[in-house]
Amino acid sequence: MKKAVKGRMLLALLIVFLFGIAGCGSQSTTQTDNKGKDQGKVVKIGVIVAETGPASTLGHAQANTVKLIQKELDQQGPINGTKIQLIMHDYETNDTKAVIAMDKLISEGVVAVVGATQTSTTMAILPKAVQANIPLMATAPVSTDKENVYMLAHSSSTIISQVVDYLVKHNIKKVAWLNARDAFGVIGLPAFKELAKQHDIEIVAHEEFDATASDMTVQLTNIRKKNPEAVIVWSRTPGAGIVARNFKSLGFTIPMFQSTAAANKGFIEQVQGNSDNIMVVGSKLSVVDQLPESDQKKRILAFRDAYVKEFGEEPDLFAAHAYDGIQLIIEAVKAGKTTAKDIQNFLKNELKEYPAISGTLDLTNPLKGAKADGLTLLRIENNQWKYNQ
Amino acid sequence: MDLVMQYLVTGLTVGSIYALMAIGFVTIYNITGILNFAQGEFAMIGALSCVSFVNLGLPMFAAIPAAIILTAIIGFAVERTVIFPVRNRSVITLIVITIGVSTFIKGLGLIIWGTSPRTLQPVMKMGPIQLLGAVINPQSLFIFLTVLLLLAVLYVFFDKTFIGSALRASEKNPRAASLMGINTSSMSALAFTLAAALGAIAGIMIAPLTDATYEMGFLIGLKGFVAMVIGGVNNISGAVVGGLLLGVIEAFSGGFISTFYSDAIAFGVLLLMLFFKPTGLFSKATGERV
Amino acid sequence: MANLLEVKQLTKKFGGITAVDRIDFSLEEGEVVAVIGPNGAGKTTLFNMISCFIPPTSGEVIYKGERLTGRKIFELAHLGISRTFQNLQIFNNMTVLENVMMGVHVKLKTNVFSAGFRLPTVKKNEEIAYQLALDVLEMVELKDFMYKKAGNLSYGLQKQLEFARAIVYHPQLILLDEPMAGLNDAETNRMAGYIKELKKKGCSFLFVEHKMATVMELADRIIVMDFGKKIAEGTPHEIARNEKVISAYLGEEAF
Amino acid sequence: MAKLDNVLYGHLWRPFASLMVIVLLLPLFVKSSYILTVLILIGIYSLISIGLSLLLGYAGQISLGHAAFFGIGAYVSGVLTAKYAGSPWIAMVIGIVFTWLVSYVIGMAILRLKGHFLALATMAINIIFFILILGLDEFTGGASGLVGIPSLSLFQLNLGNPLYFYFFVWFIVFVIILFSMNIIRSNIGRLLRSIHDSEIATETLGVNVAKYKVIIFSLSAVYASLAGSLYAHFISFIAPPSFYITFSILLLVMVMVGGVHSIWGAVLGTAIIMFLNEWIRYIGQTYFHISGQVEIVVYGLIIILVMMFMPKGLVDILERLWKKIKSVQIKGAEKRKMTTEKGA
Repeated sequence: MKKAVKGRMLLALLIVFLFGIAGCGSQSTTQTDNKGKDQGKVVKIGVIVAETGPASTLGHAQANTVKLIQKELDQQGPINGTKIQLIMHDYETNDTKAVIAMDKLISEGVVAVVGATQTSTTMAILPKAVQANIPLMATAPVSTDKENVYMLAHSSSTIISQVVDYLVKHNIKKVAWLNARDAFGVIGLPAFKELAKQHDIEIVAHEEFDATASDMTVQLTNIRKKNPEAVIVWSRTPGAGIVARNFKSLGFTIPMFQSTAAANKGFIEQVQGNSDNIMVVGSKLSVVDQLPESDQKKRILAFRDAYVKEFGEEPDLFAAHAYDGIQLIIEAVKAGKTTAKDIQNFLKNELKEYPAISGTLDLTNPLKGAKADGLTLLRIENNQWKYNQ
Repeated sequence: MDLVMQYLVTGLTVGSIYALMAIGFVTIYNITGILNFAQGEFAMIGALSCVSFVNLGLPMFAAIPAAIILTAIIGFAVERTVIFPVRNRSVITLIVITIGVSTFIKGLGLIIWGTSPRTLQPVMKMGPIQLLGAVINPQSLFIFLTVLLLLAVLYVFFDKTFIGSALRASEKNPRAASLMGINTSSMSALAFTLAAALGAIAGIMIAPLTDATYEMGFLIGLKGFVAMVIGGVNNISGAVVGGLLLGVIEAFSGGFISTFYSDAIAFGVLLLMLFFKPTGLFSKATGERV
Repeated sequence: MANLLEVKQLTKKFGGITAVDRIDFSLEEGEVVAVIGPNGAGKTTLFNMISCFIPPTSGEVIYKGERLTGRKIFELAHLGISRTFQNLQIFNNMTVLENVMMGVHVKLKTNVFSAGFRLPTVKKNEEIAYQLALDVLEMVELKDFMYKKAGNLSYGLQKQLEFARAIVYHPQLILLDEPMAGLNDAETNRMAGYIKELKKKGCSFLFVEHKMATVMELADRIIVMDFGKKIAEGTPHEIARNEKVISAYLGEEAF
Repeated sequence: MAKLDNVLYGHLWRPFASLMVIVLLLPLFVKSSYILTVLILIGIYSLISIGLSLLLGYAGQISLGHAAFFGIGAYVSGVLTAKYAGSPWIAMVIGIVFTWLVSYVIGMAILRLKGHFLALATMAINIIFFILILGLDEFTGGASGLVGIPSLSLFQLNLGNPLYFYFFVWFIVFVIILFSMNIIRSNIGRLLRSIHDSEIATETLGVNVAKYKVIIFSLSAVYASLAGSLYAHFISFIAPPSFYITFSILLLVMVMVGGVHSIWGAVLGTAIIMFLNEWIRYIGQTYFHISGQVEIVVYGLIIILVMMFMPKGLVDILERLWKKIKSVQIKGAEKRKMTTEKGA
């Protein structure tokens, strides 16, 4: 390096640095100021979802739900004097960005956080929520013992129990397991192994595929060698759809069960017109019109119609988790609770139970997750979800 | 026996996808000496624009050419604005610029087409074909034919037509080529347009199998890269064979070792190739004169 | 005077063609030997084999009694052999001073960790390198270009810089690949002057060159090659009269 | 002879001190923990970009796989402390030694390659590493990641508190900057730049080029491993996606945008890209109500513009800018001097 004048460079660095900090600093300081002023007026709820990136197939509907609720809240106006503001961050399926977003939300003084689309991300942001002792409304299954975590999603075993009931009823003993190699794909098998042992179902084959792979015929051929009586697939779309298509083109006739991550429009489009023996564990939300009359049906219908009117597409189970998470906080605010502490003991001791769209929530022990009454096995007939009695 | 056949068929199917991508890579590298990191994104634009055209009501045989032309125009625009002005910069700068281009196009794809995957109906609506116990998806047959067709067309184009040999000349020795009256700058523009069109064809062929999302470009682009290195950096037939070989290696390693590590094995093969024969299986070694 | 360099039956075959065919010659300490011959005679191939850039098909090179062929290129400098290149290999983005200081590497003992922890040896080495570089730059009259980027110099000055870098750590044997190529008369004389100066200090040279006037002036002995074979060897005086040399190469030149 | 040092390489202490001043003053400006997190991440990522600046800017060897070495450091620290309750400091050292060995072996193999092929080989290494951490899930927790990595504590100072960790990370950044600057300001630095300009000439001057390329490659890998360990203890949770090629590409962009020819460029580039990230998302959310989507487009555009019009990176622009200001001041001073003389 020629006799470059390095000294000047660093002072230049100084300017850029301060410029950057001032820019961001001012942005957040303005926010913290108004937090202090009208604390009573505004209650902030943080939401962390994956609107972009691979997990957006689930997170996108969640982001829409948040926009829908914010619109409804603005129309309703303040609830007994308190305005509710939803602050949403898209972590782009990148756990580090989720952690940064969590810090941002905490520094903006949110009273609760609803999120995250994936299990691994929820685990990442969990310690931050515990540190700031604000309630975390987990919209993905997590294994933790922290008491400020409220599991809105179904635990893996609740979801799989739907499939196991079908297997027991139809006396299917030999099952093959196939899952994607990502945060969602890996959580299914351990839960299924336990249930399989209880009902002496034998797992004859286990194959995995890369979440972004474009062809799974090799895995399916390996499975065919073990000639199973049914196949269970644990993966998000588009992987889930590609496996289903390969499954049909290889001429399998045995039933295939897909996880809740496949219970969305994208999957139906992928298996168009070729989905007779494919069943998906989904929410009653997808088949609400075919449900027998009940007040659960009325509640689900209200959310579904509002969502379709706003976005022109069907909400799915993951949208329901986000919806339930936010509604719980709104219930607390309706009861006049505006701080993180009050909200938590309102949920635990006063509300106790809440008929959420994902399924009834027992808030006295919030880590069990939603009950199975919100789930059902869905079939696909002429490109529509079919309620399976 | 039918197991081996099935792995072979799957390998060739996936391999022909990689071959399609590798052809695009080789075309640009052959003419401009640049390994274009944005080649995967051309495939994405081709696939998604084709889906949009179909949704607009265009029949398949009109939507596909329209998508190819659109991507070719984008390839041309990219070359003119970004690649040409910096063509004699260092390799590292060029790599970073093509990464910038690929990120930019991916962002555009995200804003225009959103995040949900879109399916493209296969051109031929036929049931799966049984052959020696292995099941072949008609779409992969179609891809296979496209690869062979492209191979022939490009062979004729590069070896037999004037423009083709002019393109090759301008890469081997730009100064000598320009002395012969070949306008090397328009050659590089032609190379990019051609490669963009090839990328679009690859995208459109692949979409019915793997669905199209704004992110599809990255992985198949990378595999196209690997196929090109295995096959041979400076000839198209080498790249196609490289692609097919990579597909078969992946399928058999998936079948017999473990589907888990088949990707790792594919990239392991790449590393072995880079050590022992960096210029690829089918190209002559070029010494470096001191 | 002991034999500094002995070349024994050195041969190089590229596929069918024999570029260099069983060449023998030796070079004493303090001697300047030139290798001449028409284009394509195999001079550069011979030169590259001696400097271990390309492995010979057969034969060997002995330097101070030790076998040279088969060694790695960077080992030669540690044995006191340096070389320049036909098509100029200087460090364009570094200053003239830094280019020449790089030539002192063999004498320095810094490694990555001693440099990182700034041990005293680093400072000492920097001073040695700086001093040696200054002396050589003075000798080669490049002192006032010291802080200029090497890439910006004229071709003649760049050739001088490459020469300076090759001699800065006082090697015993200097291999020059067409040192005078592309230089005008003034620059050629200046370069010849430097070679003579170093010859007085005991350096020996082996160089390939086309300019006959310089060869005749500088060389103690000349080796003439044609189609890979050695067709003659001797003092400039003898070579000028040798029939084979004249017909093969010098026939039409009246000098 | 200190003067020779400055003469040859420009001042070391003045830029060093001014960066120190910035880093010490910043926490006073910054109130929200979010900005502090971004600053800590800038510090951690700077360690890697400094290593890349040595490897890429000085020795001219490209690498698109440094996220793998960052990952090795993170996972060695994570696994040893979360699963086997080892002491974080020993885990950090084990991570560094292990990364040195792995990068040395890999370096010996792939550094014969040049340009595009070297880039491709390093990408392949990154992918193979990514698949391995996914595969060995009984150790690394696989796709669901590794939880419960304890925060560091130095003597009795709890580094879990972001402010202490901030100073700790930047202290390490300064040590690494000093170590790297010392390397550059010695004959090793010259040697690296000579390899960049002409490997053959460097070889004939007695330098075992292959060995030095591998040493610098391993050194930059060790920096990345150190950064990985710090990252693991800071975020207390690690999952494979943050160590994929996309991060290696981000690192390369940071070094190139900042200015590949200087260590200060690496630090500057890291800071700018990280702030850019947060800024674009903030503007995207508040003004256009699209979250995340706009970020990638602007990102790609900026990389292209910087590479086309500022090949030497932003640090060069700032330097030239400052020289102009300096020369204006000198002219001004001279004018004033002359008028006073005339006046007197």
